[in-house]
Amino acid sequence: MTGIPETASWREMGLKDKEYELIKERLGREPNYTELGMFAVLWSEHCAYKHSKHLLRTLPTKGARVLVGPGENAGVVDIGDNLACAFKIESHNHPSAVEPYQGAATGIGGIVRDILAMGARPVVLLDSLRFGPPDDPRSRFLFGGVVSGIAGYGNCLGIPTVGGEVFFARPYALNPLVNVFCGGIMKHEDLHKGQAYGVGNVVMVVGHSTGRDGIHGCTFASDVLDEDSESKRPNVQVGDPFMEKLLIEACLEMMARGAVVGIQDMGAAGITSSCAETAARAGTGLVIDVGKVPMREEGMNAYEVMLSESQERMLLIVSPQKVHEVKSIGAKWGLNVAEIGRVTDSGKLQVFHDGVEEASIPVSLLAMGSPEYTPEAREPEYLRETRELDSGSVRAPEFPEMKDILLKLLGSPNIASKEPIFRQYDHMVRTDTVEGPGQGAAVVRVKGTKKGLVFTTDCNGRLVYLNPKGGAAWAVTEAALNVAVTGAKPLAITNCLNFGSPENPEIYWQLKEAVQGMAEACQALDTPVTGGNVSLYNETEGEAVYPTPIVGMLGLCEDIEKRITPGFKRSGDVVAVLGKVWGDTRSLSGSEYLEVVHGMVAGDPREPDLNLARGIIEVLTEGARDGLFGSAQDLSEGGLLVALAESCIHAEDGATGCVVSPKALGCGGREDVRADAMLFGESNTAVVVSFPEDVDEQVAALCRRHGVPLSVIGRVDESVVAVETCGGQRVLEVPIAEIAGAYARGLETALKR
Amino acid sequence: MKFRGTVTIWLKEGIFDPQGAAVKGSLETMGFREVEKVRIGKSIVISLEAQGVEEAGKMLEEMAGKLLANPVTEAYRIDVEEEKAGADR
Amino acid sequence: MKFRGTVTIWLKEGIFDPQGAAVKGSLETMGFREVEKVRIGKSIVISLEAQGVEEAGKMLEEMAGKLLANPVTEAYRIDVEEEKAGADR
Amino acid sequence: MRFGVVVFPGSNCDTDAYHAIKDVAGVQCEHVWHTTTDLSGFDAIVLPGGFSYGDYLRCGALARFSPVMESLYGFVEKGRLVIGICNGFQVLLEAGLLPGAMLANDVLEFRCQWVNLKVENNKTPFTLLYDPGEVIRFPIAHGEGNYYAEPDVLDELERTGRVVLRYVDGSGRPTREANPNGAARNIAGIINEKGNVLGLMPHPERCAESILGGEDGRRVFLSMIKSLESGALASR
Ligand SMILES: Nc1ncnc2c1ncn2[C@@H]1O[C@H](COP(=O)(O)OP(=O)(O)O)[C@@H](O)[C@H]1O
Ligand SMILES: [Mg+2]
Repeated sequence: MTGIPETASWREMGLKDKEYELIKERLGREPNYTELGMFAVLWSEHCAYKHSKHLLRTLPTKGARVLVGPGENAGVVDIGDNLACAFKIESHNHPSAVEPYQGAATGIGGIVRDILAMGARPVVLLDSLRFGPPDDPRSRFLFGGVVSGIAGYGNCLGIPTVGGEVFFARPYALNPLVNVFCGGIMKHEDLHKGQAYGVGNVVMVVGHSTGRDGIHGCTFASDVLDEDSESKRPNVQVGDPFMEKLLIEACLEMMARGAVVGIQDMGAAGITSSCAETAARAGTGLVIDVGKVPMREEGMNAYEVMLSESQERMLLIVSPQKVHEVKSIGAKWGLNVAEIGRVTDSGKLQVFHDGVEEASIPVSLLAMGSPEYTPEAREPEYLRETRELDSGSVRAPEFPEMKDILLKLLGSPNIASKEPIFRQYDHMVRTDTVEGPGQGAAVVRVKGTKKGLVFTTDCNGRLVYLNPKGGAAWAVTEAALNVAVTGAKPLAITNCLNFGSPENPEIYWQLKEAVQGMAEACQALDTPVTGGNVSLYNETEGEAVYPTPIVGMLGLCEDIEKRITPGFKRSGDVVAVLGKVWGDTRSLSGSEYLEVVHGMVAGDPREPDLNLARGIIEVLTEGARDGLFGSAQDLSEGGLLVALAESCIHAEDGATGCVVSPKALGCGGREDVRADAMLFGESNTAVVVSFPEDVDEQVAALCRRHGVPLSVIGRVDESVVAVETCGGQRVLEVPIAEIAGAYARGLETALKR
Repeated sequence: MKFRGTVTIWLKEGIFDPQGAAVKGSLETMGFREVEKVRIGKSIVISLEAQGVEEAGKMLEEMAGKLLANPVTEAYRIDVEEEKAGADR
Repeated sequence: MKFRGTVTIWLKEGIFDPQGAAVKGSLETMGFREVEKVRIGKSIVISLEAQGVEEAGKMLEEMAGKLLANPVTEAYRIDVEEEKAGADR
Repeated sequence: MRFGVVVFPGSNCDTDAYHAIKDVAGVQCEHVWHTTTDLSGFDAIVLPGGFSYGDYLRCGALARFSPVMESLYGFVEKGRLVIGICNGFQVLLEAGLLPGAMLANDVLEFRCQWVNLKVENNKTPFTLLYDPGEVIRFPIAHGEGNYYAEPDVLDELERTGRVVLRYVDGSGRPTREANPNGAARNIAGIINEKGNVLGLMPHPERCAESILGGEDGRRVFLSMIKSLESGALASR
């Protein structure tokens, strides 16, 4: 063994003193330098989930359709017809904060390999992004780099980026969030796992050569950003999408020929984690020879090879008889394929270099032995202030002001059209994108069936900040309603928990509450969690991001021809609300309206009414099956009036307006109802639908059956959005041209300011 | 006086250059086996007005440091020369 | 002997270079009003083995003519120098 | 009748073209690996979209040196049909089968969106099912679709009716706003002198079925089939 650890090197590598002691104790000796490096990366927060594992265990993970739950590279859900969908979301926040283009690009690369590792062909990407305000130059730089990085990588792969979200708020200025989602399709029998079974089987690496890039990337991802972060240059990994494309095709071909026993992507912590995890899952050991790994730089030592995070590499476990076939497929695609070791029954990961044993560690200790922490949790101070949203402090605007407010909201970068982003993404390649980005959840057909898969990512961090438990439940509910408004059934979720430092009791409390809220909502909506990712330490100098538990949801549309879209269809159709719009001051809590118009981030958002949400989902899916609805759009940022405006913007010609009177929502007689809250309030479990008058009774019956309040509020009309009071007096009228203009130009205008 | 500055930008040593690697691969398939390494960078030619070569250099340095190169991944070199009237590539 | 060739490629005069124009615009917003023109090209550095500087030059000429530059839109220049051992940017 | 869709390692619209030809247009179609040197069994060849060899240097630059391109020259000589879509168009330009070159989009961004196109010439084997001057909608998806050629080359293309498709607004005018990438004279697609090689940036295979938002693209493939059936080319 070479290399004696210097006294403080474990600290530099990010290990705590206690952890170092634990390693010594469990190993029965001092680890050498290479071994220490291997522990440091695998026991990092990013790989080991030290602060979150016990919380994640509380999430519901079982369901009739779940074929593979958390623990593998991605979750897999049955979609019928002997087909399955693998999907997962992953963060690349820290790398993107330092080098936005490559950070985002390699994020795409990583999540795609996770899906590939399950044996699925990756078929969709979504991106969920958070930045500081667009008028801040640094935020603009990060935004531009991230979006072009996603475009640069994803477009080359030929995987359409069909949706996503972006939200701008001050707390993300120094810590942008870049979460990327990938979904893939496979036949049931194509399912593969990251397991190193079969003593004597061959361990192979396929794809790129290994360089010195990204050493300790995941330790970096588990640290707070500081002034030094910019100089953490060795952590910058450069993506090579063409290589990734070759890797996808080659691996799919190898798996299709039955040549692969186990497969795992090399993401964070490279060869070390892929070897340790595959062996640990199978209860085997591995012996590998570092010298056999194709290297792109000379003189690399075992430490560097084991910890490199060079991109576009996969680890394969192959039976000896199939090695030749694997190599010839690799050659066909012009890829390096190297035999680097064997599966053993030692239970250890043994690493040799030039005949010298450089490391020998029990895989269970490496992959599963890290300590778990349950830090102190304390309700944050700030909540005492923010919860007190005094209705008196929010001046109620008069109706004549409402027009400007509506246009301001539609032009707010958080609500305005995201076309400046998604027009840079190839969202049509593969010719399955039936509903692409721009108007709601993405709907992707499954060729050869009548089915469509529906994908969305959602989370409003501002709501989570003000009410972590309720806000996380909202993220699930919003995703489910986004799926349901297409007429599809929500099936399951993946999540990415983006928080500050868990060592801060207030942040830890946010995390704990959010996980609980997510668990309750997933339970109630029957959408189990099949996997995800945790990204902590998203903070700089004590300034943490909004707690942002992003939900990526998969839904299933049984008949794609019967899908519902958000745009109004025919003039004269009835406009109605399914669910409940509160219309009181509390529903303004955390709203876009409150921030954009009143400059406040305050209030105590209500938790979603999960029972009601369940009912609404039933109504929408049944209604879609029976072809009742012309359109459906859920209420989110901007509330009821923005939802109506969006249904107009996305409408068919001749149906681009509506006249509504919110009296039917109960304004008459209730004192706590105020017009701005009715029109712009957000924490409402509600959906705007339209339908032809002649199915009125059917819709009403359907809603009664599921206990969902139905309030008819108006009609689809030619080309204005108009509001009438209880007395029938027209108090607000905005021409659709102005609405569409504000919505179309909002983001670009904000970015140019 | 008019100057022509050339800011040449490469990826820092140690950062993988997939573009260069791809071009090396194609040169090899075309039969150029003598090629050992290819790195691809940018060459930015800026014509500008300045008092003298020093001032021009200082301005270019600032442009490169602040805008043209990404300090996280790229290194650069600056060359300045006086622009001869009419000379143009 | 080892040589280092640099093939510098620009868009031909007369072809609009939107990237150059965009960079010029940003430099102006940054306050550099003295900038008259910006053109952005590629700089391809190729390390290769050859008998002498002439052979190296000929090979580079062929690479540039056949692959590296597109004759319809691009012009190029080739510089060759002997590679000093150990010298590396 | 057999169509072949060339597969370069980085092609990514190959399966889309295959689907449009085989499943939508309903004729025989096969994938043709880029190392293939024998194209004799095919009546028409598609060079699909994607990033043929990563396109790190220039789009299509490396694909030109692939073995399949050698045989493609002979295929074109014989008067068989070749259509290059998006990256395939770029490959045809680099290979000299069509005149001109592609520059980066003047917006300096990749653009994926629907565009309006005017069929400037419907007397080609690729457009014979369109009306003259018809305005159709196709998607585009590219970062380098800014077509460039010397003015005299452009004049010659115009004069000989070889500008087949042009970016236009809804009422058929080739305005600046309707041009998504800065292409010279709003050119979206051109044909060779002989009339058997078409290159176009927009993607007909992405709009061959109504569920994808439009089916204007289907007639490109149906035109090719019709012209092959009528043997118009064989008799040339
Ligand atoms: N970063 C992004 N990438 C791709 N598509 C996006 C992005 N941001 C928003 N979109 C798309 O824009 C539309 C509107 O987004 P959003 O307002 O978040 O919708 P919703 O309220 O339905 O969740 C959706 O179709 C979404 O997929
Ligand atoms: Mg949303």
